[in-house]
Amino acid sequence: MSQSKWIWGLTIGGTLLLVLAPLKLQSQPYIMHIAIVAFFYAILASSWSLLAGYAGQFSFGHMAFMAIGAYSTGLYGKFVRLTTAPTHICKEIPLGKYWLVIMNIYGNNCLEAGKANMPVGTLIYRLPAFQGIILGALMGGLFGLLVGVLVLRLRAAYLALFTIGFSEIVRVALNAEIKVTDGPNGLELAPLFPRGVHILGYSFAPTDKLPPYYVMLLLFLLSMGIMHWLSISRFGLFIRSIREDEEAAAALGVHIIRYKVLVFVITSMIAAAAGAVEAHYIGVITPNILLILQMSLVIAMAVIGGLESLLGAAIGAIIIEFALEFLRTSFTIGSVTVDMTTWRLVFFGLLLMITLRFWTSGLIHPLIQRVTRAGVAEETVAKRKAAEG
Amino acid sequence: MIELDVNNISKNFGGLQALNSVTFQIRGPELVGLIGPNGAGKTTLTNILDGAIKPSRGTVYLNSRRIDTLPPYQVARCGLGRTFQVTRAFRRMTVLENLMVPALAMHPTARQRDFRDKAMTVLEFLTIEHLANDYGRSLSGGQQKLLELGRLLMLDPDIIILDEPFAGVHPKLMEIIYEYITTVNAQGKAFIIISHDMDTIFTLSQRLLVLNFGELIADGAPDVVRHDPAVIEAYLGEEEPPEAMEETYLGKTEGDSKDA
Amino acid sequence: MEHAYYFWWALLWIIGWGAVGGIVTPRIYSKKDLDVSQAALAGTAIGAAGGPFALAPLWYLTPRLNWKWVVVPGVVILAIFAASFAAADPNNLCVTNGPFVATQVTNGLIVGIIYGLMALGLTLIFSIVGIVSFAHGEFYMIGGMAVYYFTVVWFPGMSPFWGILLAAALTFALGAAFELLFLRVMNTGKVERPDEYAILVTFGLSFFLQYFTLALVGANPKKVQRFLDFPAFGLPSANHPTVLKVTSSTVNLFNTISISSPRLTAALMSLVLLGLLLWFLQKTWLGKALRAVSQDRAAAVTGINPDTMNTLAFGIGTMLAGLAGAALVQVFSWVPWVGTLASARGFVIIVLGGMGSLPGAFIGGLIVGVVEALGAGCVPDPQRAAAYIPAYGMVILTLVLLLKPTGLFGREL
Amino acid sequence: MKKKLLLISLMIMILALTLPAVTVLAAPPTQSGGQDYVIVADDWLSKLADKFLGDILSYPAITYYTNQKNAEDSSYAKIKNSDEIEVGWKVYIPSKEEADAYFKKQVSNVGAAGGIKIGALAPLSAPGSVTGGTAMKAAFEIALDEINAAGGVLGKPVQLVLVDTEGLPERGTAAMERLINQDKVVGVVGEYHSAVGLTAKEVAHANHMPTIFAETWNDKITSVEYPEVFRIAPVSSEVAGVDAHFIQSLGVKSVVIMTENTGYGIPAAEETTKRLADLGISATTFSADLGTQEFSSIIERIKAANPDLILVLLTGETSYNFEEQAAEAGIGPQDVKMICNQVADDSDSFWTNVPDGKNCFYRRVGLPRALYTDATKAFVAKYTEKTGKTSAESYAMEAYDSLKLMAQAINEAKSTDPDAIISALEHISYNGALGTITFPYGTHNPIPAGTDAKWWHQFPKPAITMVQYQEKGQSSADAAVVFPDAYKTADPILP
Repeated sequence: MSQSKWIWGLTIGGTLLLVLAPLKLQSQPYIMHIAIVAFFYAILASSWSLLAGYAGQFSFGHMAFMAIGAYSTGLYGKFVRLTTAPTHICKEIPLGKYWLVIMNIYGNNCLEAGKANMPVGTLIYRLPAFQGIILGALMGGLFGLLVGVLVLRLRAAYLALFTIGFSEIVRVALNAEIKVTDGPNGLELAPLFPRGVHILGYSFAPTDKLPPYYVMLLLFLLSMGIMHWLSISRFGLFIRSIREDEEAAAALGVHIIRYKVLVFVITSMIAAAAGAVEAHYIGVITPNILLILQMSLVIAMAVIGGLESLLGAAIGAIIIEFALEFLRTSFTIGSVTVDMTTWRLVFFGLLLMITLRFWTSGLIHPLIQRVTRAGVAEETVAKRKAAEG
Repeated sequence: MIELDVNNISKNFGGLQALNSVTFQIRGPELVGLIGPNGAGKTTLTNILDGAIKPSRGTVYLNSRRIDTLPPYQVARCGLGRTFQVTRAFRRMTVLENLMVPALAMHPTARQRDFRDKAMTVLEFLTIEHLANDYGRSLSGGQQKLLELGRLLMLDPDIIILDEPFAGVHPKLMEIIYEYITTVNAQGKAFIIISHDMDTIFTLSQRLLVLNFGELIADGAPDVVRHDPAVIEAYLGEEEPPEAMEETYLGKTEGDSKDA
Repeated sequence: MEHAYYFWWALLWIIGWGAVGGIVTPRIYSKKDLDVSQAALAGTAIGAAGGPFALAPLWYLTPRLNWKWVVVPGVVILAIFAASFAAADPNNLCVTNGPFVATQVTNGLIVGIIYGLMALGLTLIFSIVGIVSFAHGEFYMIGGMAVYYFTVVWFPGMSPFWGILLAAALTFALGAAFELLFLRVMNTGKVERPDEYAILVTFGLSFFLQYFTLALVGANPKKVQRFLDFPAFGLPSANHPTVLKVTSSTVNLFNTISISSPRLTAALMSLVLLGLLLWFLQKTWLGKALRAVSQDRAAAVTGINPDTMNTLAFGIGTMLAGLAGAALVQVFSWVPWVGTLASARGFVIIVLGGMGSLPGAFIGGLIVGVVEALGAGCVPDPQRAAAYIPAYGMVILTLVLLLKPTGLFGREL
Repeated sequence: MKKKLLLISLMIMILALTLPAVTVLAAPPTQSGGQDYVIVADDWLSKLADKFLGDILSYPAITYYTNQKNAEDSSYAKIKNSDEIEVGWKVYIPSKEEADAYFKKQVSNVGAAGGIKIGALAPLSAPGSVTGGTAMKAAFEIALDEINAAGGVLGKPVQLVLVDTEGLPERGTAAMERLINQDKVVGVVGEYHSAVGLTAKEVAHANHMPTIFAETWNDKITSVEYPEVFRIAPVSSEVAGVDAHFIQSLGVKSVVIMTENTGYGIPAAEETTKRLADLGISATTFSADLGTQEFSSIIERIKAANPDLILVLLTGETSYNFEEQAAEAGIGPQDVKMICNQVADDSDSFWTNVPDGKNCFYRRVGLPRALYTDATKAFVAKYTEKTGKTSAESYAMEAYDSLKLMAQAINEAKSTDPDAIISALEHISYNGALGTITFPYGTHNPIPAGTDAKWWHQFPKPAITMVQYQEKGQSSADAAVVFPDAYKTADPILP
């Protein structure tokens, strides 16, 4: 079982690396920024690989769940306040000494108008971003449940088309409902830590990268942990059996409806949570994040990393995010100058096709598998020899 | 005591009457053969027993519990397991994982390692223990059939329905399957076996059900059924004696769709 | 909207009772041991149309259901929809102005025909190769680009006819080459999950083609001059063209409905191509062979190699997309990303018409064309009307997939 | 082992990706010779710089040395922002030699990396406007050649780091982060999309990075009054004002605005509607997604509304689609007064895509042709030669000017210190393709009460004219200027 020690060692080593690296990289906010975005994509790609690779549900609506998470927390921050006095105009819910004020979505800002009714010294709180993120994850899960139930009967191309349709409807609605979502301008969100972070004698400004890095890293490790645990537990076994053959799985006692819906709910929640954190970090979320192009990026990351491997997809996403970022410059071969701003996506599309065609299980996953299955293969060979001998 | 009660099952597909008022019972660990010409309704019947499709009329009770209204996974948990005409191993899961699916599905709080020993015993019994960590897709067709039988042992049902267990199987594997059926039957499980391999089915089963055009035309011991005029009529209708069916049919089963 | 609530309540009624009907009816039918194949759809339709007043007798009497039980309530639903809309917004042009509606519908039908051509290729590929090509829009884009480059840039003065032919040849060759390189492997059984492989690999192709074209030709919009200048005449007479007035750029019917000539040319071209395609599939040996393969791959008649048929079908499918692009490059300004919206619309159409059905694609195109035209024409808030255009089709798509995944003319799943 | 090595090498690869070289800046020599000074009321650092060092632009040296002293001796103040000093602070005023040493060090720091780096933003891939981005790129290249041909800035060659923003706000953040922290640019110029500008300005502010926005019209970009943010593009609301006055001059009563569903289109339509309402003109807005091809339903509705004038705020190929389809449906520029989109200025592209576009009005930003300065003429000549277009779009001119402006500001600042550059920009008078650019309102001349905050660091007088294609196939160079009267070359042809 030496390989399992290796795996544990590498996992812990990798985690430590990710935790400690920013201490060295603090002075490089650009690298930190890419790292945060890379984790964001890694969460999306690995949760998509759980949905598509493990459970076989090729959904193109993953970014829609992400956006639902982001917009939920954004709207929560935009329209909900906690005050120490009632406005008497807005919809408000008394909570002990406080009032939860829900501003009217259409029409005037009732909180501004309501200030006239509030005594001097009234405090108005924006609710913390973390509440919004949890709300976002829950909304993502709710929509995941809805979509999961609706797509139960649909397979392959039908499922892909339905989820594209869902994603487009969400995008168009976010674009068109300007009064609520601020439309194409994008919804602005407060930073994760509006007052900065003060811990152990260190202070970080709201714009510093270190706190959001750790928040995103935590979410990444947490979701990887949850998904890994799920994938090796009965859940993983069942969703893979559903992927392989729904009817056979059902005939063997697997509650296919429950697990199919569940996998949608879980992956949607993870995507939504990632979207919510990312939106707070960037400070703005626009409906353009739902363009099919963005979804194809996530799909390509998962495919190139390894569709049937959470870790492969995550590493694939991180490498591709860094690569795409660093490829944004032109290079010259001899007399030909290649402008990578346009060509990088051409090569990227080509890489996606070629990976699919010739390396079905991705480029990263086989490397991981060689380590994890090395001992197993030896064991099998030994047994087979024994059986033949 | 195993009790299966199939009462007046009928099934229409659009205008087509696939099954017409089929009734039979199974009491105890019987070994029942189900035969009939192509399109007689055998697969429809198994699909109804398994819960994959709902009958138009009629009821099915297993151990006094009505199962025709239940979805397949609940039917499986009630104690009815089946294989499919075309083998349906989970191709990109290891053999061991294949076996774990029904084991865990039956035991909601159990964990994989609780069943490892049992799974290895089952694989040994089926002589494929050396393939435990191989992927399903790397197995030969016959080995995949064995794998399906292994999964049924892990499911541990009262009644096992085997759909064409002998079709396209190497003679050596056929022996293993044969032994599997008799051994497991001796351990107290009832079997319903669908087969076109007349020789085998006639020697193997204790009782034969014969379907023709959706009707149950005979139900009895093999020797009785062999000489039943209705059965001879049904097979002679195709101008071929029962024994000769095997070769002409076997060639076709591979490409046959599961809903045939 | 003055009385918007009329409309929203009607919609709520339709959706709510539709859902009740769709969920409960099949259970009641199966309890009574009746045929349930139409129960969900008919239950939804009847519930949405009549609510409890229709569902109660339906559940009590449980008549044998057929397509009439879907169509009649469908008409009633449309009527309720239209009536509540009229009540909600009595001053809307779609309510008060007949010629306006007629013009919108005509416009919708004309563009619908063109959409249909685009979707024909997609559905043809599905029926024979068995996959949905996500790169279809890019072949459409390439078709238009090719006509522009052949007739305007490389060989100025070349007749558009030859430009179209060359574009067709190019898209056919590209499609066939892609099939040989990337899709043929699916037939060998080496690909574990062929359906998903096909989705992803065509997705990659679409990505590749779009950015490749962008890198090559840049982002400047391109357009080809109209292919045909119509001769000017009028009916009943040139001086009093009350029925029909044709100028070089427009055709005007009854002085109300005007259709621009590039559009009409494109629509006529689509009809001709549809005819040619049907003739090819029905009358020629190759077409019959293609249909045979689409019916049953395994039962390939002697002398037909299904692999070759796949390549051919994929090539013809992409060629149809290219031809649709070639027809439209004189109507719309052409940029490398025109395919994205077009392929999304193509998906809507083939799902609506039934995947794999040629008449379905054509009629689906007409329906989508009219729905988009009426949607953009009637939604009261002008700021939302056009902004929601991409959503109208997607709403159709999701509804069809939920209620009747086989579409209007599809085979059973 | 081999397999494990593979995985380890993979990890190392990731490690290598995340650990780029860290450059350490050496501090300039600290020698005494200066003096301490306690701030009194009405002091500005630049005023002190002028008094003690003889150059108002030398104040960054005061900031720098004071902060140096603060590190050793907390009785000195810590100056976070040179514009915000308080009475009673103790600052250190360096000697002339120290100040010079500081500026030399600044220059050589930058020079050590091979040249002075200026960052540029432009959308070069979808969903951004690639048309706009590529035009801006060409203009940047021309400006860069000119700057370096003239000896660069501060005696060093200029390197341009152009980053694609894809028109996405989140990419705007990333691009700015990269320019500032990775490429260590000394200033940022450019950008086309307002939505990107809105997020980019936040990064610029957080990092105190002088930034000149080229084609981002959104009012908010300047109205937040960030000291770092300048803009030479017109303000959206002012453009709306020009449109409105032109529309009024045509005697129009009802207008339909066809706008795009973007961060540019929606606010622009709202502002124009407001301005028109002030003038007693009613307006209805229709909006469509960018990339919409099929407009016939909308056009029928516009037809039914029977407006006196149609204003097209769609951009790119979407505007061409609308304009041509409107013409085909009988409400084109020859039937109804139509203000086409400003992209019509690329006349080749316009006539290819809108053959029935005769009599189109369009708004042109930048000097009218008759008033072209030598700089404008020179730029247009180079630009048309480089791109093969018939004229230079306003955003190309703005891109060109933004880069040259930044170069001139650095030269005048004699330093790459952000405060110095900002101060130089506030006092600049630059002659370029758009005319003479100045920024009247800023730290040294706060916006007076009653004046809108949008004028902060804003080039107030980008010339905006209304032009009309009066003949089919006309080049934009020959198109008639019809508004305002000051620039008029011909009367508008009205349908």
